[in-house]
Amino acid sequence: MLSKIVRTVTNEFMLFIVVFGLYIIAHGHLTPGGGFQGGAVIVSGVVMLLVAFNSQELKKTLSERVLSIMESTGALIFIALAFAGIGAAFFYNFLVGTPILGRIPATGPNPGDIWTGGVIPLMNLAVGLKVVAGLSAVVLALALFSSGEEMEE
Amino acid sequence: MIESPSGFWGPVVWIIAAIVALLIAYFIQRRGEKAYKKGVQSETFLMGNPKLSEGETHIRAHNIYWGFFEGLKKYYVPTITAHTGIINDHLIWLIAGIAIVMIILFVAGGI
Amino acid sequence: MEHIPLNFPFLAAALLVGISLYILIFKKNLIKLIMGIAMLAAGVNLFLVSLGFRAGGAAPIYTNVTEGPMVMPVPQALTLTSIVINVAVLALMLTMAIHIYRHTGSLDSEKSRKMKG
Amino acid sequence: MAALITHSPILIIAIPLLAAFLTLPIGRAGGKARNVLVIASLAFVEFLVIILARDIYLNGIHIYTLGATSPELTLPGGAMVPIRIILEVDAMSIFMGIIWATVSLAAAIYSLSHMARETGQNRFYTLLLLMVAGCFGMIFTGDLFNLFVFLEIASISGAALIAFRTRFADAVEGGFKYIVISAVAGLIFLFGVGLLYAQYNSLNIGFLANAMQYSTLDIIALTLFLMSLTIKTGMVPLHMWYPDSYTVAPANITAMLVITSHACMYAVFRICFSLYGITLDATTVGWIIVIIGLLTMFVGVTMAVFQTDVMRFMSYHAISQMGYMWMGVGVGLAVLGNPEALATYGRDAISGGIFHILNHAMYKPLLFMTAGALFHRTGTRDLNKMGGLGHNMKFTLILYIIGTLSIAGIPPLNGFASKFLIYESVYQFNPVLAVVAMLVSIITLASFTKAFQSAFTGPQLPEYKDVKEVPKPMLIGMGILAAGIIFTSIFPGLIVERIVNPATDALINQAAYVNGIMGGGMP
Repeated sequence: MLSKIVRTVTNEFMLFIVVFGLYIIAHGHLTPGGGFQGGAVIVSGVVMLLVAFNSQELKKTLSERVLSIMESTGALIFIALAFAGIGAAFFYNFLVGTPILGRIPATGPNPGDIWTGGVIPLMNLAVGLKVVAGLSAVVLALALFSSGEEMEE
Repeated sequence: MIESPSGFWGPVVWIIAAIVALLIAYFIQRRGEKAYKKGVQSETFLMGNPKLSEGETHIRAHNIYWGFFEGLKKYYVPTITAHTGIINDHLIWLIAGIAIVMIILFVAGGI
Repeated sequence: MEHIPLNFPFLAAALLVGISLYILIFKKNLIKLIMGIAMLAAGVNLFLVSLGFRAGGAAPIYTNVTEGPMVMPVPQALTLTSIVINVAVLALMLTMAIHIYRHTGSLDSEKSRKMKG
Repeated sequence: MAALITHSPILIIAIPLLAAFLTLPIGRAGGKARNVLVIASLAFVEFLVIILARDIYLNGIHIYTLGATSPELTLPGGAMVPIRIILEVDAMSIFMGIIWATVSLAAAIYSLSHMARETGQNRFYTLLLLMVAGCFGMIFTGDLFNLFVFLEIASISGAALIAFRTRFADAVEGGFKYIVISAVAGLIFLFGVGLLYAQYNSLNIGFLANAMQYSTLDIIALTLFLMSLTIKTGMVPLHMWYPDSYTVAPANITAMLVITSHACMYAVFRICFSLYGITLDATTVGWIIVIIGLLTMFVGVTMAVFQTDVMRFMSYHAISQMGYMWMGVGVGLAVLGNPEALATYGRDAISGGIFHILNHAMYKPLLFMTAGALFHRTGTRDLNKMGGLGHNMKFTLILYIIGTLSIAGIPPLNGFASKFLIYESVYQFNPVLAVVAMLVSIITLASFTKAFQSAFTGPQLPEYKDVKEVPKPMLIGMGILAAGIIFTSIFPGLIVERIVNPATDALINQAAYVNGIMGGGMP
């Protein structure tokens, strides 16, 4: 447990990291980034929290149950999106051309239109959710290992 | 029935032949000494040594093929010592294997 | 050096793989072995990324596409997947190294082994 | 039904993946529901594999492009390079698919009671289903990088399953060795994929086979592929990690890991026959594989005779049996050059090797499961401590005898059928190989009688007085494999004609494989 100042600053700062991570995930199909990179940014925030608070404190909020639920929902959304395109083929991008996220991107230099890409942004969000849950579970488990306990089943 | 370059393998034919052979053996056994009773034979004669308990009479696994290993000692000692459990040795074998196969392929390719 | 020779990244990749092979062979400590594998992964990934290099090509981001050639995006996707896989493999190896240390009290690949022959 | 068949290649991979991530939420509801989910999903996958097999035997190679407007579209818009990940399932892939589906179903049923006392069972079944999906992906994919990704998925979940019982020190060490070897092998494989991508700018096996000129870079790539995949199958000089990992895993996981090493062997065959085909220097590569097979057979079985730990003993046997497959298919590859030798004995050698994969995939998991049953009841793997277990473990005794007779190649059972094919055809290629193969069979029989004598026969030891038979699911799991062995032993002709020969032809016929990709383009 670091000093009170550090703890309050990390609490405030965590918000910006999560927003920046979500930005990277959401714009995955426009600018460099995507599910894994955005998730990794958010997990760097979780590591910062882990440094500020010791692993027992963090275990109360990011308990093993919360993490496994997040991970399962992320994976199930991803596979459901993949299955939804089964009409044509497995990973078929069925949202292209439809009003949801379906606009055709303009070619040539343009600021980029987020409402394009069909299924890809949704898949990025699902992968981001799963990566945040997975990597923070890894980081938390390693921290708990070194301090002797196990993550309870 | 599998065909092969110089023969065939028919399991059904083989099983029938085996049954016929067993029947013949059974008939020969039937003509044996009738007077023999199953339970008459007494305990095995151990030259007066004390009767061993259940555990000792059972030959354990490590000394069943003792002679085989003794005979092939010159082959077994180096192979078993080569099987160190160290991961680094396993990776040395891998890298040596890649080098050897690459040399063979280049030399063969070159000729 | 105003113009870096084309196969400079391949040299760097070969160097990385060479050093990691040295580590894999000679370093007995398990954690150093894991670092060796991470370095091998970095070498292979650098090799993969530098495959898509086109001289004077722009980054393959379609929104601010400039006239002129573009760098190949496929090797970058391959490298990304390979990095993700290596994160999972490293995490698994580290947890197992901790378990081995906890069971045998030593991280030396010679002293901590239980099975041989 | 027709839609189910067209989409079956990806469904076979996606359904275990879906079930893997469903086990966690459903597992919270209750163990029973999770077990039903696992077995139901694997049974459905088995059904899908059977209908896909029927469809392939009727009308040839089955293509599936992920994400295209229609599954068969491999060259969209008349492009010359196949785009997207393409699953290509030909007779050889579905042959491995049938094996993998049956063995994973049997192993899952076996693990219901074998792992009943373990904690964290939800995660066990998640990892098991991930390994099933990974190995199916390795078997069905037609894309080299996709093969690397599925290889890694199967390796990571396999290593985690090996080290599942973290309370045993050697289990964690076995898992660590498995993951280190798999990581290094995967990265070396990736280096080879990079080499090929650098020259031909594509990852699809069909396209690469079409454009292959066997340049020096391709030779280097071939060695990297060959060595990185054969270390995963336990080739002799590189096999020393194999017994350490396969001894300590739970018995059903070892049974499945043997089949993942078969899948790695399948990948070597796919690379040698379909990717390189006639362009590679067939005699040299063939002879390398034959010598690998010879070494693997001999060293594997001589080390096996020496062991006293029952699981380690059987892992060494798995290595030595792989030698038969290497030798069979290696001879076929060596004569790939001259068609007349190929016709007389080359094709029989390959079908002998592939038939041996099928037989080995049935009796080796059965033997590992019987060893697991012994461990389940006596709590030890050391043969020196066992004795007289035949008295009260009757079914395990019968199943063990079936497995032993089959692995040693005793006439009526299926081991003999495939070894017979290998002996006959390999003898024509070079008599020494057949002589060594028979010698190894004799030593195999000798070593299994040793294990049989020390574990099952002999007086009933006092400490195993109250040992009961293994619970029902374990017997069902073993029973499925024993039934498969008996069926293959009585009708080998049917199996060879219907399943093995199409697989051999699919392997030899590289043009059909390439045409499946390049010919499949629609505007």
